[in-house]
Amino acid sequence: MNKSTLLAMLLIASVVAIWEALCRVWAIPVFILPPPTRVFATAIVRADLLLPHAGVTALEIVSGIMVSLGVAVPLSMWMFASPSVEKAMAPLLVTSQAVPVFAVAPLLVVWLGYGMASKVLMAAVIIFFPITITLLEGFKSCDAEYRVLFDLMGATFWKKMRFLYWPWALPHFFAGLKVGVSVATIGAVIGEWVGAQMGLGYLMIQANARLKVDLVFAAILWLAFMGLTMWGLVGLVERRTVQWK
Amino acid sequence: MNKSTLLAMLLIASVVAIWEALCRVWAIPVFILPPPTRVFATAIVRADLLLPHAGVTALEIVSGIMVSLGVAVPLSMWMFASPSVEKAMAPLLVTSQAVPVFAVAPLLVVWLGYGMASKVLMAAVIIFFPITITLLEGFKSCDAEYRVLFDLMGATFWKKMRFLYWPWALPHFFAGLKVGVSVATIGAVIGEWVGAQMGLGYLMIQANARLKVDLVFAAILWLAFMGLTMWGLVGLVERRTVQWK
Amino acid sequence: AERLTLMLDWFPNVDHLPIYLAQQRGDFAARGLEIRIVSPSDTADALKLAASGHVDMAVSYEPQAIIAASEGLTVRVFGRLIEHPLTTLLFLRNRGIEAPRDLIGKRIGYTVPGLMDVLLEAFAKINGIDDYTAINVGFTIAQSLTAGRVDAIMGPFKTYETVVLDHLGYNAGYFELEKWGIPDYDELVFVCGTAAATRHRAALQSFVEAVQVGIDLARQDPANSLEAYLKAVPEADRRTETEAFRLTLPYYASHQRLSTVRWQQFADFALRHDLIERPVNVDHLLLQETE
Amino acid sequence: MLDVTGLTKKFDDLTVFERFDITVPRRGFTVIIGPSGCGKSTLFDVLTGVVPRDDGVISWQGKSFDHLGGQAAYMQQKDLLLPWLPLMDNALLPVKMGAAGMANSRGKAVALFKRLGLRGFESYLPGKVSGGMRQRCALVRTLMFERELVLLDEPLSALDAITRSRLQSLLLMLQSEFGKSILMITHDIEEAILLGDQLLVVSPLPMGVQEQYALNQPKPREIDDPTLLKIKAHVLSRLKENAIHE
Amino acid sequence: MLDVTGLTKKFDDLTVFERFDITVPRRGFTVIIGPSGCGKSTLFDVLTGVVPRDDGVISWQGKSFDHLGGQAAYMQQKDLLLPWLPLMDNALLPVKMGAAGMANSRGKAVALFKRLGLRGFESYLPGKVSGGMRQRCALVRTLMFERELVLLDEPLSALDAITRSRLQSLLLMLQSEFGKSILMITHDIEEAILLGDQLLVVSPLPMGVQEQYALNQPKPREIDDPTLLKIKAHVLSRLKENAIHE
Ligand SMILES: Nc1ncnc2c1ncn2[C@@H]1O[C@H](COP(=O)(O)OP(=O)(O)OP(=O)(O)O)[C@@H](O)[C@H]1O
Ligand SMILES: Nc1ncnc2c1ncn2[C@@H]1O[C@H](COP(=O)(O)OP(=O)(O)OP(=O)(O)O)[C@@H](O)[C@H]1O
Ligand SMILES: [Mg+2]
Ligand SMILES: [Mg+2]
Repeated sequence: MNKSTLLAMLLIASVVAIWEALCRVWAIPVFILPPPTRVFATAIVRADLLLPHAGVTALEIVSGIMVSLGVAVPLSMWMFASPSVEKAMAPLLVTSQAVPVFAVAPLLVVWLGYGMASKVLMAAVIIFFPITITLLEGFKSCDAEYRVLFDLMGATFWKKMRFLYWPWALPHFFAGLKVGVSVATIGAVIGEWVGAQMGLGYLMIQANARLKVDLVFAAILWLAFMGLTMWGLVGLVERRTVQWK
Repeated sequence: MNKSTLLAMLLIASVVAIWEALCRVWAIPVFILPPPTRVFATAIVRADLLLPHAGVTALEIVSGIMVSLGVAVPLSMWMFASPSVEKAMAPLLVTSQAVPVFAVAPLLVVWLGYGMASKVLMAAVIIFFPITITLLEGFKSCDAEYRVLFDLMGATFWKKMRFLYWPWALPHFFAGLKVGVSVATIGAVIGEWVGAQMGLGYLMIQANARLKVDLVFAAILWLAFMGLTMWGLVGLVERRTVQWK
Repeated sequence: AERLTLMLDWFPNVDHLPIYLAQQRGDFAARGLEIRIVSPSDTADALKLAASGHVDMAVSYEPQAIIAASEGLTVRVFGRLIEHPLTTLLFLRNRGIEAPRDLIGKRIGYTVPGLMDVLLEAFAKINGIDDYTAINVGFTIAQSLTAGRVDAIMGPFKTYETVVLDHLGYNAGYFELEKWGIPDYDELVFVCGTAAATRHRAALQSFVEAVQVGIDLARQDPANSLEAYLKAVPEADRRTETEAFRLTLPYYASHQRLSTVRWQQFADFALRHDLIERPVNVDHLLLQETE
Repeated sequence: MLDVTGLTKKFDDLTVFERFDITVPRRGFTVIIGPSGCGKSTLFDVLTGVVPRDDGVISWQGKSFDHLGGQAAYMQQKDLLLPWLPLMDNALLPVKMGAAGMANSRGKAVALFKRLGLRGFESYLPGKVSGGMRQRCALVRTLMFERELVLLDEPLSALDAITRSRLQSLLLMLQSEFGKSILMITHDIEEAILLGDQLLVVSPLPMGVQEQYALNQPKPREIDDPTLLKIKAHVLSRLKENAIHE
Repeated sequence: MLDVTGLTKKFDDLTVFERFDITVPRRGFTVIIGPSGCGKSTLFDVLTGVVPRDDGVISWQGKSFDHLGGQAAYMQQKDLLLPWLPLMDNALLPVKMGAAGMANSRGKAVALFKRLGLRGFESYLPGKVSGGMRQRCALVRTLMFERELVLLDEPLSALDAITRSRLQSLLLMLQSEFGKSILMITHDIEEAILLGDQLLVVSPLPMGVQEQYALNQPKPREIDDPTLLKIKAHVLSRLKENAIHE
């Protein structure tokens, strides 16, 4: 274990320690902020309860990311290809960020029913925005000189995309994806407000209404764990893909 | 008016038209999805009601952005300066994204009361993440050759920051800020669920409880307008600042 | 079998116990019904979706149904689950609050803006609380009370938040609305859209009959009924739900006849106190054979 | 034949050239030489459509073109290698992009890599090789274009004398054996005299053709040929007149 | 005096140089010449700490250093101008960063801009000037360093003959009047012979000093001096031996 990892662990340990101390010294009631020991204990002891819910949420997150990528990637390419599309889409995209879930929840239910689809859509909507924007900025950051070179070679738009703009935008794309997978967890949770029967978000609302705050935080711990795993995976893929840096 | 603006307006107009047609042809009830004509009418006719709430929300958003920048900028610089800090902070940051508002709302209330502070904090927490990550990736994207040049000139870390890394990261920073200001609107709304007395989020909950769905959507329209204005402002500052591109 | 979807007002809780009981015992199936129970994301969703016909039936609140009627939503009320208000003005004991007038000059929270703040206003006016600060606390009920951010809250249920607070070691007191000048009303009711009201008329009738059977059974055999419910809703917390069930038991509907007089009284009260803007004639709202 | 008349290019208030004329004979080797910053690269950029022209007519083989983007191979002054592609893939880019036929293009690239001393570095990323090697790789890429007209902007500037003279012979072979029409910018007078059939000396901003030499000596030439030495001295004195005045 | 012994640098399995020795006398002008890709730039990178060395001792004025990052001014082969700073600000960067005194530095830069033919372009962004102008700006930036030791990697490669000869005199003045110790890489043999007090011909990978000439002729020199011509021919034949074998 190297020095940097050690330091990292120390920092995390101290955050946890401060949290624990805060709870004990100020005697913060468990239903306001449970101490980490209790949260960890609940996360493990109630794994039998948490695990099936976590599975559902994980599935929603992964599907949400897929759907998001499926829309964000072509859309950002389209916006990049045509500035007027960008001009037209930007307001719609920004507007899409301003719509809170409860306003559209009935619509989603009307259109998609109570199954997984509405949750996946909510998660996708949330992840979608940072990916589209960062990818678009990535494409745009390509030096004009290189674009010209490809023009001279008679490259079609798609060839330029594949061989020039994409590799160029990759670091940006991964930055966006990192933001995306992190907010995906909250996306799925919000999605589960749209009438779910399962999932960590559903469990949390239930537990919260019953003031079982330790269970709420245990669910958050699982969520965070899932978020970190995906973050790590994206980092791994990034290092594999962007090797020339 | 040039061709591109025309096309943009056409696209937006057609989205609005489809929405209107949907409402009319499928006879979607107003309380599920009001037609855009009605939403626009409400947004303007009830401006006297909406305006003061919008003012409060705008103030929260702007303060949230300020607070966020105040933390994100030094933090990303710190993470950039020390890889072990980055390693240590990354999990905490990702975890912070996995915490849904209702879980921390009680904490916020206990600590900050029902005033403006809790809303500003919520908005700040949401904006904070994309800004920090994109800024960090921006710093990291700086070519090693330039870093070396500055080392040779004996530049201190701060001078390198100011004259090299910052200008280099600016396009990334603005991409992050664009994502930030867009999600800031929803951040403020979520914040206002934590017991506000004013603000568009408060108004929306109230209108929703009273089944005045057109007012809910009118509030969303105002939110979107605010988001777009800030988006435009960031774009303006970007074009002013990143002139060399 | 006739398939119907029922949307609850909120996540499943003991208020809905008779429904789950009927489901478990096959009372719906016996009447040729196949009921699917779903939860909403917001308390207003269920009514909206029922009114628009996207769900067949929904659990709603009498005040909400009256607001909807006033706003021109085409809903019909065809049955009830809880026949008196559970909503209270809740406070912590030992903090010097004995009567509503003790709240003069205090900070009073409320849960749902647009609904509970209006009820609070009416309550204050009727009971002479002429000076207070209203604060929207959302659902941070226990936290804001125990942290002393507010002195009382309009909105918590006397059958639920009291139990939760008790388990946290706090003794909660409350003012019951119907005892302090606000007309009595049906807390939880069943609503449907106008289309469903005609198309599924018989099925809706069978449904409320089955629910009433569930209610009666819960009264006769509380212990087994609770077990059946806990089996159907495994996420529920046994200790809290047991206690809440005991407190809710007296409030389940004793029969399914809706009182036009009582509903009209509440509608008039709502108009008087600005809960609604346009008058509501409950004859068009209530769906029943004869009063 | 490439025939350019009345070409004009301005950057804001800076007139780079105005009513500039130039003619490049088919299968000829035309060399442009002139002071740094006089507008040579800009001329190439305008010819290939990299930057738009303000005025003028460009015609190639009798046909008039907006620019020669699709007609010419262009080696820019910067190497513009893609940092994520190994040298060989960078060189083969024109083939992938459709600016050259697929048939045997790899064999051609391999041969060129060998000839330009890049053998063994095919799989290196551009960030891991020297400046001269990058320039050579960019040259290979340009030679992979299957275009008759070749524009070269200081293609050999980063190379040592020996490598340079080898590549000069390569360029000559390109002209004679493959029938290319070459237009090259250089700042090395000897190189200009050794390679060119036509030598244009241009003046500083706004750029204009100041002197034009037709060189009919057979190639390969020797630099100590007395006529050539005389031309060299003459060009040098011409250039000196244009030089920056302090 | 710069004294380097036993310097070794490997990239993975590529040995760039092994036990390489070099001595640069104080106030001397040492020129390195060698084939493209042989490791010259890498040597400078190792000396200045841009890349870590694997082995060897570097000592400057009797003191041993890990690298000369803080001791030397280094002009890299790429111009590395900051795209967002006007040329003048780019040139003044070492002053801002503390590698040079503030006093009169702007006056010095203005004089250099004039001398290098950059007058009038002070406020241009690097993206808007020619390749040669960028190189000249990078040279000004290097000369702004107040360091006795100056390492130059092909500083004049992108310049035309006249500008080049002007800047050669400038470099000579730097040595004679300002007492700088200069170590320069070039691929132009004439330049090497005109400027150097010491000329090192290096061999291809792994790089080694193959031949070393001490040139004591007074400066400025004329290239048609017979001894110099003889040396030139000799160096050329030496380099030819090293050249890429096809
Ligand atoms: N980062 C690196 N990783 C691996 N190999 C490298 C790296 N940098 C340089 N090399 C290799 O080291 C060798 C020497 O490169 P260097 O840049 O020092 O050559 P040079 O003598 O300066 O050539 P030129 O005259 O063309 O500039 C080359 O073969 C190159 O491939
Ligand atoms: N994008 C631009 N905007 C404004 N001015 C420009 C731009 N590009 C070039 N110039 C100007 O045009 C002039 C000619 O530049 P160009 O690159 O054509 O010179 P060059 O003859 O190729 O020089 P070199 O031999 O140094 O490469 C320069 O003075 C430069 O400042
Ligand atoms: Mg040029
Ligand atoms: Mg080099």
